Amino acid sequence: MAAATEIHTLSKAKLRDMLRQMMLIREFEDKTAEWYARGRIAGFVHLYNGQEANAVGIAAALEPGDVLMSHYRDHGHAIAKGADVKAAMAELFGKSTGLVHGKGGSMHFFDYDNGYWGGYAIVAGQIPLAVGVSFAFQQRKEGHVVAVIMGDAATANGYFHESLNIAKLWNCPCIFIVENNQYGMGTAVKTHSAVQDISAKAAAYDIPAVRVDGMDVMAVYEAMKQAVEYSRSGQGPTFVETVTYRYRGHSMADPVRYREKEEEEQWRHRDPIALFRQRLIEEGVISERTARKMEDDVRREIEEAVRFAEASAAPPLSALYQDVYVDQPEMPNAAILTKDGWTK
Amino acid sequence: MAAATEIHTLSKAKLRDMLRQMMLIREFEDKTAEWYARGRIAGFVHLYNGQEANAVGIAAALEPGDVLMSHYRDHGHAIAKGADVKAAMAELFGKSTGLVHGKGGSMHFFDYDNGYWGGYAIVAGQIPLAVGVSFAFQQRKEGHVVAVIMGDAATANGYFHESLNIAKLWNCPCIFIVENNQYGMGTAVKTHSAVQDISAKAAAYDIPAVRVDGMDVMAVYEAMKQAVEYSRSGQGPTFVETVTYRYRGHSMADPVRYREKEEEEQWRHRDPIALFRQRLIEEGVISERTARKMEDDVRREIEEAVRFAEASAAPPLSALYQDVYVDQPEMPNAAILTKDGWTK
Amino acid sequence: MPVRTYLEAITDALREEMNRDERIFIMGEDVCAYGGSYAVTGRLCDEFGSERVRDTPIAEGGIAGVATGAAMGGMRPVCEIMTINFALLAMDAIINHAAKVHYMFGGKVKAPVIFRTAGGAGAQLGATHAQNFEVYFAHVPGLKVLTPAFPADAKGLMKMSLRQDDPILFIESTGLYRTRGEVPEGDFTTPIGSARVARPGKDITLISYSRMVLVAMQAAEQLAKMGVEAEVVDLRSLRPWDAETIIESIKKTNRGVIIEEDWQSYGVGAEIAATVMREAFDYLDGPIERVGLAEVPLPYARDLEQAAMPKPQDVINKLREMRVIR
Amino acid sequence: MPVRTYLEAITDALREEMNRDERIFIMGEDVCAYGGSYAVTGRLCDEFGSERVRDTPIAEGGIAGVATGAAMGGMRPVCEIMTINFALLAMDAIINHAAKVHYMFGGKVKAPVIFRTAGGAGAQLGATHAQNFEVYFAHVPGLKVLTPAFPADAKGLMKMSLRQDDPILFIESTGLYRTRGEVPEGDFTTPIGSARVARPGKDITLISYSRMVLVAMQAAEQLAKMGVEAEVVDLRSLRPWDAETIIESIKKTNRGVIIEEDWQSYGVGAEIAATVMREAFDYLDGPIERVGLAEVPLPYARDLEQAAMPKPQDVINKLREMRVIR
Ligand SMILES: Cc1ncc(C[n+]2csc(CCOP(=O)(O)OP(=O)(O)O)c2C)c(N)n1
Ligand SMILES: Cc1ncc(C[n+]2csc(CCOP(=O)(O)OP(=O)(O)O)c2C)c(N)n1
Ligand SMILES: [Mg+2]
Ligand SMILES: [Mg+2]
Repeated sequence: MAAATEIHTLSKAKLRDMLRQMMLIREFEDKTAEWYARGRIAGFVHLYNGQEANAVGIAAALEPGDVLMSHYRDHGHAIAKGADVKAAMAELFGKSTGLVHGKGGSMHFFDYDNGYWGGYAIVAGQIPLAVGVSFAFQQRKEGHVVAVIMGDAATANGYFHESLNIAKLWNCPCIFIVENNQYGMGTAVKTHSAVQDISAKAAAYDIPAVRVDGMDVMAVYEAMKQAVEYSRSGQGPTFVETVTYRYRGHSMADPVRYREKEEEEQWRHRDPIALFRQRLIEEGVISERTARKMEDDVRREIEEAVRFAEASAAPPLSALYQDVYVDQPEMPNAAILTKDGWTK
Repeated sequence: MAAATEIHTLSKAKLRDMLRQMMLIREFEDKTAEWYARGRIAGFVHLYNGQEANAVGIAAALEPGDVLMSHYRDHGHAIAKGADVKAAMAELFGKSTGLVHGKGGSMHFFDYDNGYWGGYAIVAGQIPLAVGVSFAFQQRKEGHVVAVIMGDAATANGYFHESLNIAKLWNCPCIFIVENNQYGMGTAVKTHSAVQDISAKAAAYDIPAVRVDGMDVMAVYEAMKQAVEYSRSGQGPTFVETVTYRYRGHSMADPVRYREKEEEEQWRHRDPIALFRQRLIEEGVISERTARKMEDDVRREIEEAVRFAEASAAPPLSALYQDVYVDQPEMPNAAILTKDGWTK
Repeated sequence: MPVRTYLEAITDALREEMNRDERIFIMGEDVCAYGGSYAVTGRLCDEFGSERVRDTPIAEGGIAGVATGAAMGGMRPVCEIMTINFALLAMDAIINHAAKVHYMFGGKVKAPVIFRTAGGAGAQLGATHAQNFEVYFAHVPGLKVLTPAFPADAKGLMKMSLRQDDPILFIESTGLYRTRGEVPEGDFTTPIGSARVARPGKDITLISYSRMVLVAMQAAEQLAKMGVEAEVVDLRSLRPWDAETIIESIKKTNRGVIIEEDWQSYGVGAEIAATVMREAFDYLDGPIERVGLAEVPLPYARDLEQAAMPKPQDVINKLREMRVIR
Repeated sequence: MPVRTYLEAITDALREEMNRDERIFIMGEDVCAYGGSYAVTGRLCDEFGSERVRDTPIAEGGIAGVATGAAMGGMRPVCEIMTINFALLAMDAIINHAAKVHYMFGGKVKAPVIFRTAGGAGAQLGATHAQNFEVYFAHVPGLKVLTPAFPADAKGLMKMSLRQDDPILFIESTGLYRTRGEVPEGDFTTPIGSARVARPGKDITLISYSRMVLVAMQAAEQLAKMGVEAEVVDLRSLRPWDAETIIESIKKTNRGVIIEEDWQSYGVGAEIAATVMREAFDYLDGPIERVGLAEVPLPYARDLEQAAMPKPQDVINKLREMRVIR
């Protein structure tokens, strides 16, 4: 595992903002859990608590125009890439002001302009899509890269194999990131993977890989920075494994019968936010007071987001039939097929 | 690549039989091409010329009760595993005396009793099946292993990745064999694989792997022997890559516009049958006369097979509706659905 | 008779058959340590252990293939595909392999593998997690496709499945797991390919399967209050399927409506309607009608999703349109 | 008008559009070095080079996903899935991803990707290589599904596909590649979702798509000799599909037969039959009938395969059974 890095490569403002983002994500998740319990948020909801250093470290290494794609555990990813927490919360509430107008919910955040190109709920399904987007960027000579996040368990899927091979063959500017949080649902890495070091899988595609501490935002950032530079320079795809942990169950429905409380406690001792907060204070980047103020601000920001989400209107029923097609087919038989169909 | 081995670990009879099998396969393929040209054999036909050392080396290392499975380029595999050439040829002619009663054709040979459990025409589709069969053998504690053959190009498929991972996790007695004949259809290894050494892919599953000369039947045999022993002993799956070449086009329809004649010539200089024939003569296992007699015998045997195939009856039309189900459903609506359907 | 949930009925069937036949084992994603994503197999994991209730990697294609191979090798795998949405990744293994080997190899081998999976919408899971693809499998010769609506049938059909030799798609519904119903005691099986009149009636035939049978039953209750006696036919199996029971009903009622949770176009109801209209043409006072899902990828927002889904009221509305009621 | 083969018509359409729009590229297995397994793209490889006509590994799921992503990223991929049999490996990429992203992401992104593939039986390729799965895609909102039967439509529909923004399944037929037909000169497109009367008639409507249109035409010729004027309707698109043109025809002929190369149960014809019987109920003298493939995995042996396949004679036999002819 690569060692933690110097913080002074980054400006104080950026460091502060990274901490703030981690706090914001944590607060967003906690409030999401609360409103889920109150029945105002529904569907499958996968929280990011414990993994915040990943999203923030990854997004910090990307430039405007670069794209991030990931899976259903996507709140943190979208927020780190710049998505508005108001629109994000409104999406969870299923409102028309949501990131995708209430069509997607928790698992399907999307923010075109900020370069968060989707949470995908089919495990590993985002991987070939990301290779495709990065291939488009390469062909269009835009100089942008695509970073794609997956879970440890996703690496056992055929899409992983097929996509990494193609990305290397076609020299795509794509950074594959595995947030190894030790489990896929209740299945431990040792039960789903024949190799315990996930980054070792990259060798089968001759893709340079690194494994870093996913509880240390600077370690993630540094690894990503190098990977992004390499991929942007036209040398092809790269691979970053982050070793991390999710504090909560897989989703809100998870009884968590597959792991011990002690294990959870151990990981919580290396809480990524507490660690980074302390480090920034110790190294004089911020004061304890600033840190507290940031915590307060973040709380207010998320409260505001919830108020916004609550106050927003649900999508009109007419939205049901919108955006099925870009070019709505002229249906000679529209009147027939679609008493309750396409053209309504 | 592992070095060629001593022949004297094997009895003269076995060595002679291995040469005979290679000759038999070559002759079978040549006659198949002939009868295909005459329009008596149809469908997709993939010939094995040039690769005979593989099937024979592989099958020689298996015991009765062990199972071999492979793909559509299956004539050599089935014959080496003991399938009757008469039934094999009859299958190509689409006759009821064929290996599978004319239902399968060239791509779908199958011989339950001899342990050749199928040619499969979906690239890589046989891999998970083979893992499953080997898992069944493990569970039933039968002590048998499964060897599964695939092409180089099949290793880029998701099935490959998913299957090898599962085989290792479940410690299956399965030997994965890649006949690397340099191309998948017209796609060269460098175009379909990010790594040029296919055996390197096995490391991603922590499966012991070896790469051997697929034009040397003894090299294939020795590698297989070790792999089979390892897998049979309960230590889990193994991986063997054989470096080989197909002399003819991918299938009878292939215009072969993707490779140079010189390349073909070079490989033909290392013809597996000629090499082994010469070696057996040089090492005194057989005489030149015996070799010629074997060639004659083989020719006669295949001629006989063709006669048998020609003389055999086509399957009766009633066979069309046979074996769709083992337990033919009682169809209350049989009379309705199936004017031309199931119960005919 | 004892009352069991749909979920318990399936667990019971698996347990009883696993005790009867040691070749039966369960494999799938999170079937054991996690307890089963819909908790069908968790108790079996505790009882039979993680060797016989095996967690797999997330590799639907691979595991469906491995299960098929294990069946060819003499085992009786029950392979759970967590939901039918993910079965799209196993289509090749199921359709090009499991459904084919017996025929393609001239009857020389068989593949008695059960693919358990669940469909269903209505829990705000969005476009990729609330689909119903049973029609894809019902289309394929070589497969049998079962879609029980009630606990008793879920148990009887599962037990039947484990005592025959063909590959089976056993399609449950996430919306049914908590429903309750009487389940006969002792050993029993339900025949494959026979529909059941879930409620007798004489004025109109409501045809459905899986969870939509409950919607049909609710509609029938409301209709009864309006003086219309609807007969509800539960298909139970989609391949083979039982046209005769429906046709008998139509001969009596002269009108029929199919209720399905899937998109109507090219869905299950199309086959039922086409066949029944053909066979009962002279008995019909009007065409067989269909009530299905809005033809959109399902949205997350509750009101939108609810608007998209077939409800008892949609059946009532359809009957109004048909002038069966005013 | 110049005469072109179906194959050439598609090559021409691709060439013309690639010249018009540099975002268009071709990707697929053996499209370039090998020349295309059915030789559609080989010439384009020579003309445009291996960067714009890209060979891929054998990874249908991955390449369908990569193509979808490339479309989201601003390219216009034409992704060849060698035959529709292998599309079973790409179902998730196509149905859970390509068909969904536009709607699921609230219209914020689009995926204008064309999946070219070919179905068809009759060449003794056996159970896994001679299937027709277009009905699977026709079932899915968000996809458009095209199935041209004639060179002109193949060209016009391909060009149309490359000028619109939705994911498309462009389904060719291996049995049609060598057929010839007149193709208009110059730039033209064929509208998506409109059927075409391929042969006018008044006595019976034969409804079909893709290669079976030719079978319907042959049947119609034989019928003409018996004094029966069959009208042949070529669907051309399966999603959206044009019920009106069929219904207009049925209003005239009062009887219809669907001819499809696929298994009849839960096939394309079921939807056509169900909808047309509903809409034209009062005009029909009898039910819409279907002629399809035997409900078996296709066997290799020639006589068996031929017996399984729908032929003009089967249409004639069906009309006899219907008493349209004696
Ligand atoms: C193809 C597919 N199979 C199964 C699921 C159900 N599922 C959702 S998340 C998940 C576990 C994924 O674990 P991992 O990749 O490690 O990501 P994590 O959730 O731990 O972040 C599973 C099995 C799915 N969504 N898609
Ligand atoms: C899933 C799938 N995709 C494509 C094909 C068409 N196809 C048949 S063989 C082949 C090449 C396979 O090459 P390789 O694995 O190297 O085996 P070889 O034929 O060289 O022995 C292809 C693309 C197929 N049969 N199945
Ligand atoms: Mg994980
Ligand atoms: Mg090869």
